[in-house]
Amino acid sequence: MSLDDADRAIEALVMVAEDPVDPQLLAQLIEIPVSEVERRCADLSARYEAERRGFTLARVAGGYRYQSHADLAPYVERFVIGRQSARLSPAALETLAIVAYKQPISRAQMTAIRGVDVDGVVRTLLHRGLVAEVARDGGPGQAVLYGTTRAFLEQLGLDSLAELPPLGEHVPGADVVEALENGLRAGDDGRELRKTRGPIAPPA
Amino acid sequence: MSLDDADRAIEALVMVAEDPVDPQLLAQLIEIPVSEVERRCADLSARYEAERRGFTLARVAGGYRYQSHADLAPYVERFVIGRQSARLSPAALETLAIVAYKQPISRAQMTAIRGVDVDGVVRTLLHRGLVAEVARDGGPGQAVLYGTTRAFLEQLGLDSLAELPPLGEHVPGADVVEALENGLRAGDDGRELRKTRGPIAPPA
Amino acid sequence: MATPAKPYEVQTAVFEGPFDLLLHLILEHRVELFEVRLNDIVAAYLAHMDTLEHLELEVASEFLLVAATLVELKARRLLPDEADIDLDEELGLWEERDLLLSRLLECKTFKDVARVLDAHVVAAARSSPRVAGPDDRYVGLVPDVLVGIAPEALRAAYLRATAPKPVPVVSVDHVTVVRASVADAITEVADEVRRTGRVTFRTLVAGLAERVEVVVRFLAVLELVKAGLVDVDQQGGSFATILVTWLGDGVDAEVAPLVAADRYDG
Repeated sequence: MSLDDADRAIEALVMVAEDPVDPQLLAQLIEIPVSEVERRCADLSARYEAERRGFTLARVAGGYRYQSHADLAPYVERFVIGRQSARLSPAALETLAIVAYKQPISRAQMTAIRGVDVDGVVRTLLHRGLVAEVARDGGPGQAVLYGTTRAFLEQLGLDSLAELPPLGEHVPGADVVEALENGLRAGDDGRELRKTRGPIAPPA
Repeated sequence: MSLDDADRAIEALVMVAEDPVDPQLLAQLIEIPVSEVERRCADLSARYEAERRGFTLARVAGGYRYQSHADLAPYVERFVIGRQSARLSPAALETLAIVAYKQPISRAQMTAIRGVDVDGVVRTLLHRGLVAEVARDGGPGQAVLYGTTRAFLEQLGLDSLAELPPLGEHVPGADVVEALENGLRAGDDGRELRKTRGPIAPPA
Repeated sequence: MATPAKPYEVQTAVFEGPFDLLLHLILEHRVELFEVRLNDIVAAYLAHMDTLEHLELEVASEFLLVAATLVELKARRLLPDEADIDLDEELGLWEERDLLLSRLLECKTFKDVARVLDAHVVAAARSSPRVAGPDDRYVGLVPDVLVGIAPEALRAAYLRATAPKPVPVVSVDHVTVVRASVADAITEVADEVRRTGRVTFRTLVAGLAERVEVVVRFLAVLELVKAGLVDVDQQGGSFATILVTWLGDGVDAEVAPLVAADRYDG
């Protein structure tokens, strides 16, 4: 089961790359079509898995990279101490989720959704390189608009934003909606809540 | 010809390492004798060669590392040259300037000064041979401290760091740096730097 | 935020903001909002403030937001009790309630999806990427990227990197309006009560068009009570006249810290 030159070139190039390698670039360097790069990478990845290699060829953030196999986390975690970032707080995760689904988005818009000031957590996310300024609002304030970064995709192990779980699947169920409606009911005089809209729509 | 757990752990650990991995360290992490590490690495290396992999497991000064197979140098050269733009990005230049004036300095300190994560930029500077590890912090984390290299001086046309333009007495911002650094160092005051190498190490 | 602020506590549960608190009360305790006794929460707030060695400003101002939200909601319940119900106001009330409902649902959606993202992060963290790059054979290929860069440019880059970063400007929205105006209201209320010695709450809010402004004045009075600068008295139960009496000695210095505290923007 020997490898041909194109496979070997893919292995060599991904091995020397510091970031995920764009399949377009691999195609250009090896002079084969992108579709062939994709197929060969899928084959190599399956083969490593079948051979029970300690590493995998993963598709992350739009490119290919070698990474340690998840099975070996107990060994690797002891070794890369300090390289792995600390867990994000629930507040930071919620804000990150808002940026991921609503980007580009201003701080004021994040604050409006969370109901609390987000300056501190946005600073944390910027510091971690998970979000970045991506644009400025055209309005009078020229508010900075934020979006997620490639590091965000890498930390979540996603190939692209399209792989984010659909927001629609996480809209609260009928029971939660009902509980909230009851909670906000006027109370004593039997007035009923007139519904004017359903659950919030998933992002376009 | 499936791999056992020790082989897989070696593959995973060497794959994620930034520098060649000392067989002593591998032995310690996997809890097998050093001689067994050496034997397993030799076997893995021979097997990669037999399978005509695009990478090799090389024994270099300091330990084991994965590298691209010598056969594939033409691809790797094109990749390395094509990947670099001829100019440093503004972020890379700022980070380089911080290292130049504040060395020895840790990544965490650079991050504190720049306000954004510097890992990617530092990697770029390392690979271009402009900065290098020069010491380790004496604290519990043993943070790597970076300094500029001889190549840095040569490219700038300087004989020594003393020839860097002085920042001046009344530079606004220096106090800001101090404040940031003090903030970062709060809690471990008085710790001394344990130097392991001279201030300007040539690229390895 | 260098060190995480100690979150504010109401009855052992930890809430991160008004939406967090409301979601908790409604979804986990199945509380009808109008049954929540604001009194209890204010008492817990004041007791908590007493135990703090120094005021955790970000947390304190978030709590004011919780209180403001609750007061506003309770006020909605109370207002229609008056004999003549303004149809426009009644419709507006429904709209505001629907708006709050949709905001709570949106907030809850992101809370849930954040947990899914966290699971992704945890799973992805089990694998570490290779970052080593090409070996030393290829270092020579790297072009001399510093050629053409004068040492002066390096100095300039250093100064740029260490210059104080501009403070980001957050444009004003519904929530920050409330926060900003409590500080102003403290000053205004303190001036008025000090000038007159004793005044009814109704007088303090006379001429205010927006309900939220009334709420903010009320919060300002609470702050002044907490600081011991005014006393309130209400004879005759709910809806009776509230009298606000000045207890301070007439210097601005007493009010200034309250105002500064609320203006703080962590």
